[in-house]
Amino acid sequence: MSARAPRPGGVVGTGGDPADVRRRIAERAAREIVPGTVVNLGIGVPTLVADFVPHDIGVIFQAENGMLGYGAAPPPGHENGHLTNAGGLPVSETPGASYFDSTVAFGMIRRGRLDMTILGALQVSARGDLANWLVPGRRVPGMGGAMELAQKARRVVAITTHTSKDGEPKIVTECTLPLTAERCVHLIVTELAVIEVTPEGLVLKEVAQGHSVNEVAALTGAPLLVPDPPGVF
Amino acid sequence: MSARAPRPGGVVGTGGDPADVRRRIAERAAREIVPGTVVNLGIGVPTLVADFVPHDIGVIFQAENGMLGYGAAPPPGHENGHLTNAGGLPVSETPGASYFDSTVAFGMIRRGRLDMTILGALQVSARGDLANWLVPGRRVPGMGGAMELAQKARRVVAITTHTSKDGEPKIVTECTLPLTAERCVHLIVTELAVIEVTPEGLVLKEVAQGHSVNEVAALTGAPLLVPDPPGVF
Amino acid sequence: MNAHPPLPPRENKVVPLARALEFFHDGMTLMYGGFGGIGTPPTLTKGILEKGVTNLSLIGNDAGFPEVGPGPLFVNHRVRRLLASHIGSNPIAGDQMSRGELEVEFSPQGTLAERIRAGGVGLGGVLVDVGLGTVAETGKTTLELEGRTFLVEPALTAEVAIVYAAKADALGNLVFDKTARNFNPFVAMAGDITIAEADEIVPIGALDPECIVTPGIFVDMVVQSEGIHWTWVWEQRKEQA
Amino acid sequence: MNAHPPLPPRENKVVPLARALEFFHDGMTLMYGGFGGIGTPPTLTKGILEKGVTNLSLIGNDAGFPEVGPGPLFVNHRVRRLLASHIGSNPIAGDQMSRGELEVEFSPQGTLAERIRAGGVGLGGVLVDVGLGTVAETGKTTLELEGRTFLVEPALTAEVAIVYAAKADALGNLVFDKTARNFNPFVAMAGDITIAEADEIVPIGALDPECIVTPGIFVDMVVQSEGIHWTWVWEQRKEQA
Repeated sequence: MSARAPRPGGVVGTGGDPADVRRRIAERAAREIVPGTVVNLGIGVPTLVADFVPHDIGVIFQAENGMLGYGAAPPPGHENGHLTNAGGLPVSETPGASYFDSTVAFGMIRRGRLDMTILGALQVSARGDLANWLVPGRRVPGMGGAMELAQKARRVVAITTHTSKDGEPKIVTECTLPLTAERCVHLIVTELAVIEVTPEGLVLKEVAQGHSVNEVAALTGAPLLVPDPPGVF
Repeated sequence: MSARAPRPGGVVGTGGDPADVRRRIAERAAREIVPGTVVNLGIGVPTLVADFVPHDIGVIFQAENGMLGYGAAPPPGHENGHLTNAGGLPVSETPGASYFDSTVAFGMIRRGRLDMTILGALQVSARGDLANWLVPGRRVPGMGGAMELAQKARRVVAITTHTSKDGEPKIVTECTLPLTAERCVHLIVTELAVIEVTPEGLVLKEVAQGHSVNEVAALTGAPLLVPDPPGVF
Repeated sequence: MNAHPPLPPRENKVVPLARALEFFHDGMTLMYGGFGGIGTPPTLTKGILEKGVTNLSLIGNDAGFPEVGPGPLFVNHRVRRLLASHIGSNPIAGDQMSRGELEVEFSPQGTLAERIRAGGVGLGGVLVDVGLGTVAETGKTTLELEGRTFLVEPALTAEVAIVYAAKADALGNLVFDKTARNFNPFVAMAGDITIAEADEIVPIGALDPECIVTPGIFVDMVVQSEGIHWTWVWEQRKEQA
Repeated sequence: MNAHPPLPPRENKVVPLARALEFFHDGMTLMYGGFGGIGTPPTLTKGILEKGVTNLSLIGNDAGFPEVGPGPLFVNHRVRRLLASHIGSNPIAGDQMSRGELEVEFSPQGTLAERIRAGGVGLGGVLVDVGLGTVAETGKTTLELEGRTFLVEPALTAEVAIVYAAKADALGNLVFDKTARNFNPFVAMAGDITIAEADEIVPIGALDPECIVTPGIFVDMVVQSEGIHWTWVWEQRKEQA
């Protein structure tokens, strides 16, 4: 491996339709899900991940509004206003599902019974700090359940576009936005790269097809350790 | 009213078969139960109180092992080992009953949703302190749920024989046994008397038929305020 | 607890909406069940709005959507203060907050849930390590216990709590519907007075005692729901599409 | 968490008793559901006894009766330490305590329940005002919060927790039977490893999702119960009469 210094600025965007970028990120993140595990998908793009997980591998989806074992969105016209994920989108019930209140839902999370969460990110730092809930002066939605998920799930996958709309790196040496949780992210998945957070620093595990290590490094705001050669996805 | 000084020692016992004494206490205590209220009966003699409460006055019995709305003991041979009160004695289910875990049972109690509890006593002090769980060096059963019930029920009725087997007063100026809760008892019912705990002190509300005010005062280890005349039960 | 109108007898807690609305007044502390508007009692919320109650201090998971759940209380400027985990789905509440018209305190969702439950079961508070090293620490007391650091999170109660049940009986026993359960069971415990709105009021004994989620002892009044009067967000999106 | 034998896969947690017994060892911390023996898993308790596990540190509501619930573990001198709310129904445990053979810590019942639940839901502890002014204060940290005094009651967990369910499915979802529920639902959350014994193991999907009390995520193994092998105390009294 060799360390590459971050290059400030970087090329804007990575091309491609935003919906396509989201789809590519969700598809790659879905491959992180281990059969037979319990997973919570954050609100927003992480919700799309469910579409790429095979139905027959025994993954149990948990929602912090109080459900274990939700399934795919029902066909149009069959939605139930009282059967949704934490993002308020209609879901269905799978065999073995259960309903409970939100103290129990977060009890599972804080107790460490959740194998994985996939969360959206505004920034991820080189040591795995996550910022995903607040842009001071611009966007103050509140943290919702993100702090519990980020701090307590056994494995945290942060997904994000590699840079902001303005081309600013979202993977940075130090987060400048208020944190969701410290040292919590294990893996970062973007449309360009899969990056692992290790005690030694960020390791570039995979680069998206059609993109180069140099391109990824240029768009990353923190040093990257690069195996020779990294994988391709 | 006139205050009567306690007389140390006092006459031993009050005569009568112990089972009959218990029955008399339970019968009088039952009359304290207000129709349409939620009541928890402590373990031991308080359990007998239920036998004297009419079934049609809408009283709901709560048990800290996790039941609201239990009813009378089933006929012999119809007991269910998984349907008991907190003392482990078989009970039955009334319409509208519910089962829950003990955190919810004590949630009801601590939140002040219990209208009344009837508890056995080892000692009650002039200001309503209750000792009912520990005799150092002799009997160390543990407090069970008594501290929550004594401290948090809206009304606490302490029932006890007026004196110990050795003739020692159980109603005293200061408890010498470890407390269950401070200033918690509202009313004391014994086989001899009904005594109210007031900010001014203990008030002798009623004397048992066939017994005198002087007799009660002699067996009581704290000053009694006596209305002229007290009631009879 | 403040003085309030008389409560119905414990053996029949079913009251008309108008009677329940007597318990709402300007400046009160009000707690509500629901998560993104799902599980927030629609008829009680509409009644509070129509009665003109204002200057409310609210505690709930979120501010709903502008037309969904508690949302209209914000849109119609009835809220002075909110304690919630997020308001992202109600941009009007966000605007009011930015303009200083609405005072908002954020709490991590699971911490908020436990604080409400703690109030509901008569605890003083809970010790939580979620949010250490973040702004969630701000203004909080910390405590060292067995070598670890925790935030002291005080219990929450409210003058009145409102919840939305699928079924209720006259004793106040409640069951909920699927993920509309969410915050409702512990909010039901945390009201000094708790009012449940139910889609269906069933005879005493009709609910399975093993499946009752909220025992009636926590509930002071039950009103018949008139059902959801808003369009769910995913239906709105479909209409727009 | 200590090293332990491998757990069964999440999609089928049903194991033979012998496999579950691999998780019990001398000197371990063990938590059990039940209240006066009612709701304490009989087959697992018997298995622990027969395996010869000793020097146990137990957490539970009480010590059962000598022949009922956890009682035989005391009678057979397998317990070194107990945290409970009372032991009045097991005089043999009381004698062992008096002789200094058994270390006992008492906690008010509701406080004990909340401490176990706090461990089960990943809190650090709870603030309680029950027991202020009594010996329950002894050795406890107090904390002033919003003008009131509370005891700081630390959360409790255990290496293994055992519970007794009426029905279980292979995912570990549980329902309980009447007042045998008592301590079981929160004990089920507080084990680093939780083993449920069930009277009936039903197919996945057979339990009503609205009525499941313990979601399977908290349960690591399920064993088939062989049923109650003791005589209930009220039956003993009848036999003696």
